[in-house]
Amino acid sequence: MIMALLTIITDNWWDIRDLSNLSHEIEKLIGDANGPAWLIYVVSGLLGAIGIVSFIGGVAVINIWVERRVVGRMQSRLGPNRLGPFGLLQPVADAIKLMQKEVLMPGTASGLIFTAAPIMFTVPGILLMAVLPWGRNMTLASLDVGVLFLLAASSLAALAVFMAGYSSDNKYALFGSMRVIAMLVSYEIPIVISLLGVVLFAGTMDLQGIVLFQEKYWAFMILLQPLAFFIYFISVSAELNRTPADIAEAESEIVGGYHTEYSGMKFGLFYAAELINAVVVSAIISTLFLGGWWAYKLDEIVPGWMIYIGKIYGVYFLFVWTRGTLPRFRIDQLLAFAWKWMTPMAILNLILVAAEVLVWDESGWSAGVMIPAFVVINGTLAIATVYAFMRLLAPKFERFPTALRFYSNIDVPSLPATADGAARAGTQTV
Amino acid sequence: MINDTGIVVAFYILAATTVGCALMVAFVRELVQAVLFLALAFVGIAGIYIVLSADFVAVVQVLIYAGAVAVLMTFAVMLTPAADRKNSSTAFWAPAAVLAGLVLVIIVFVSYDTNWQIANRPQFGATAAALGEALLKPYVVPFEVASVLLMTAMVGAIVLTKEEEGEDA
Amino acid sequence: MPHAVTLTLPGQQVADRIRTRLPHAVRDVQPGYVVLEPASALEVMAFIRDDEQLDGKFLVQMCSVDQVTRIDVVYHFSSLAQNHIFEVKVPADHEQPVVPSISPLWVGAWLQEREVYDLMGVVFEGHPALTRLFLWDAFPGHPLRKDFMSLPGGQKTGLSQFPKQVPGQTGQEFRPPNPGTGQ
Amino acid sequence: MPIKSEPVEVNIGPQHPSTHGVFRMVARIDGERIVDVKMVVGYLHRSMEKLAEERTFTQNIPFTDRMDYLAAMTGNLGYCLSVEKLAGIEVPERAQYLRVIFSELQRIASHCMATGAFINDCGAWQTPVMYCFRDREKVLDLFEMTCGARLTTNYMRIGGVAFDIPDEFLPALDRLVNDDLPYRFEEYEQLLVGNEIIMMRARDVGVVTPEMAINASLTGPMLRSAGIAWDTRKADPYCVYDRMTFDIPVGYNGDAYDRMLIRIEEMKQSLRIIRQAVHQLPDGPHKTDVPLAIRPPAGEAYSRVESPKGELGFYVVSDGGPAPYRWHVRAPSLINLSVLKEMTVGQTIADAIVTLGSIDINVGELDR
Repeated sequence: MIMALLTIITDNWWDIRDLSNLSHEIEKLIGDANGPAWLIYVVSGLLGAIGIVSFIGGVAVINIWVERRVVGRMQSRLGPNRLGPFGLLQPVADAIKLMQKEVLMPGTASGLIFTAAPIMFTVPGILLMAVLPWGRNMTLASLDVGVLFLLAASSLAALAVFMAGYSSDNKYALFGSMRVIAMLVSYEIPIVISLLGVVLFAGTMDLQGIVLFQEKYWAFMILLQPLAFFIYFISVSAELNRTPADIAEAESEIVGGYHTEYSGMKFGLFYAAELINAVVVSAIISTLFLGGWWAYKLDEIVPGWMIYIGKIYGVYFLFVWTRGTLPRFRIDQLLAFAWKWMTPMAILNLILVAAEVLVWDESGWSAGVMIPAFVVINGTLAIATVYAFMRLLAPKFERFPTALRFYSNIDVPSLPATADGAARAGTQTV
Repeated sequence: MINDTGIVVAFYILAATTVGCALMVAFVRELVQAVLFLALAFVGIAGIYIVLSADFVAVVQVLIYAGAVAVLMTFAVMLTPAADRKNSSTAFWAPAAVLAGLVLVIIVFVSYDTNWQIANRPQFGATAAALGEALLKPYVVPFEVASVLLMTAMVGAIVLTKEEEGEDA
Repeated sequence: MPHAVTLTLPGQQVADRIRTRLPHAVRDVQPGYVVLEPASALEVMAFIRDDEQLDGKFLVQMCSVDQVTRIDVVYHFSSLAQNHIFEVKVPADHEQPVVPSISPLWVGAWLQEREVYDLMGVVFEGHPALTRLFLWDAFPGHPLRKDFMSLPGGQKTGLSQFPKQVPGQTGQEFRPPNPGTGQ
Repeated sequence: MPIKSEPVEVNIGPQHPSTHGVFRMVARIDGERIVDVKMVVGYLHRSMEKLAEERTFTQNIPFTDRMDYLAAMTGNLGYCLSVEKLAGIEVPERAQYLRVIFSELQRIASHCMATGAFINDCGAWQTPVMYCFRDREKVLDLFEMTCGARLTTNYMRIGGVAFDIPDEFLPALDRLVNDDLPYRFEEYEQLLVGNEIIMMRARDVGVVTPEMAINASLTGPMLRSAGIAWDTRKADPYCVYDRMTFDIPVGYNGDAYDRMLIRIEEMKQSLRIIRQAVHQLPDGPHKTDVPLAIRPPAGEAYSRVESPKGELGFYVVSDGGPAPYRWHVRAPSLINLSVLKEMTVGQTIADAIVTLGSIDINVGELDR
């Protein structure tokens, strides 16, 4: 039996373009050896799980290298290139260093929650992987409430952050976790509503269904829904608390944020979880907006999951790019941005999409006409709304910073003696 | 369908964890741990929904309860002054125990009294679509009323907190 | 119109200007600076700041010089509008130096007065938070004084090295015991 | 019943990534707002003023590098000018021009560092700092070429400059000033000035009014950002600054954003000065021969220099002996902090960090 399994995997691995082939093969195999019925589920489930967990393990390690290298190049320096060719062993060295470090726990920390927090922070990231479509019918669990499952799993992160912040019993950590929770909660609404727009268009909540929709109508969702993409990208980069919204561990303000007290592998888990979440989110974006494993004619030649991983790293580069260059918002600007800009824009987008879907169903025109029309309409409307919001809500800065005045010689206006310093005397404790 | 043993085993595990967490919520010393056990209980209930293959309700349960209500509870706990963060035992534990016992008796009696039949209906299809249809076709009025109610609740909350700020400023 | 190059007001001009308002506030006039009577120093400072001819609104810097017999607190004022600078000294007793604080008039003086108190020991009355700026509060003595860690006779440290004295007499008490030999 | 929240005492520093050295700010905050700020300094206090009293005038020059270690040249220049004023020493033309060139190069290096650190405090994860460091390295290479040291240059002597410039200095300077740096500053202009996030983070943060600026004797970019056109190089031109034509950038509303703009503009003006100075560089001796243990006549002298942080003044009292009787330094970093309380109380911690970054203090000079 084992030999048969191996032959499947080795000789026509090229054909393993989707999991279904594999599970059919196993079913036939177990059928011949008339094993128990439930074994099929267990084996294919196990295979899928091993596949995903190894992908995550690999991703967590490779991404450390990718991020440091790319940001290094952005800062006109080389990035890690000492260990191994092009510094590829650097993440391995980091992992080993973190593992052998002693795990400290503050005396007054409540142990149970302290250890549970990093696990609870990593689990949602991995859970999301189960729903993502890797190939034509290569999905570990194609739930028909896929999108909702994504939102549910990512909303657990807020709880994990609170556990980390509260249990490490340290003033900075508490600040960091409170800030992050406020941000996560306020950015969840734009995320839900913008994904709703996508689901409305595709008609189903099953991720595989959305990809098939994009394949059927021969258009990436980002073309149909640019506004939803814009809102989702910004809100999710705030949810992941990456720059420009990484106030959680704003090292220049409160050092370290909620994972100040963690060290050793617990901190390693937090750090890896952040990377895994980033990859998972870029996977979601590439599924919902960039057509997942489908790429016009390409997926006949190249296996679907290769295109998919290519897109994942494409979107991941966007995250690394913004992280490398943009300065950080202040917490109240961030929350105001979420409530004043993101949520209304998302609701506007939802209304537009609902109207369009209604028109599409009622009028009965052929898709050939409607899809390009939607692309054009939605494109212009997206730009129009963003511009309108900028005009309407942007703080009254002059568009271009007031140029400085230049004096060729000193000129000091004779000012009255300032308010008496004595008034200040009472409070001054400099 | 995996034959029944798998489902039954899963159900018992989930039921045990949910009830265990619910009990822990009552008995654990630290108030914050109580809130976290509450969140775990919510996730347990979502598991039971999955066993009943009501996937939409399970996912919504996780999203709404474990994601939002639990965080709300943590904020409530954080705002209580640190002094009474302990899950202190109040004097009313006696009457509470009696009441709980009473409810337990009623449940046990009802569960023995009714004669359960295995509903020989076909396996549930995609529940999400069915729910959507039900909400918007036959039950559209209660759906709208519920949404209006929620809106008023939210506006009420904002007005309350607004006033409070007014005093401080 | 401001002078093209910063003009250093001669002491005599500053003294005459002050004498017009406070006749006997000036103790001594030197070419580069003016020495004030410590008693009426505060009114003179207020006058310097508010007078439109002296216009000393900008306190350039203040420091203290230990002249063995007395301690001089040296102020440099300048007027940015007229681009001139002048120097004023307030003498104080060497053992218990007390000088009126000018922090109510210039905010810039807050830190500089704390520094002078910390390093020279000049007490500024009227300074709301006169504590040490650089050294820790329990630091014995004020380092910039000439008699700090010097022979009881008040010998000026100057360039000559300390003569080899009996340890424990001049400041050795701050040295932690040598771990090896134990003294 | 309003939520009762008692203020929390938070320590920012002394070991903190964004306090530019060992400077500690104890902020009492209520929620996010800062209620009260108390600064604790002295972690780097080496009591240089006491040490200087036991060394000859020439031996004191290396102290001035270690004070403001990011602007060593201007430190040296300030001290040498005050001793020359005290002793009445004439400095040859060539030395004066070299002094102007090197202090302007030092200003570019220090402002590069200040802008990079400021943006880093706004949260930009080290990218702008790396760009600024890359440009600063070029300037420091020029220093290394002439006086062997990049940071603690110890290049100026009483009566002139220590060494004359090597032959390959002028072409390297020409390449740097004409071909390289102008495009770098344009790059800063595009990247930083128009950036909305920095405008949001730095606008109306740490505001200083003109009256408060004068009363608190602020100098340098702090004073100019408040709207007062005052620059020691223009007001009290030392060396050959009176032969140079350059402008002083002055801001409008004295906030952190204006200070950043001013620093970038000042770097451009420095380029202008260097070009003129190189053009007019005469030949001749680079130093008058001054005895090693010079004994200036008894007396006192105060002279000031426009260092990148502000007006750096040296008050030297001599009693005829080989060592200064008293040696006081007017540290712009310390005096610019006297308005820290006005600028940060009422704002959030993040703003306090940005304000501190915009003041551009140097703890070596602050603690002396």
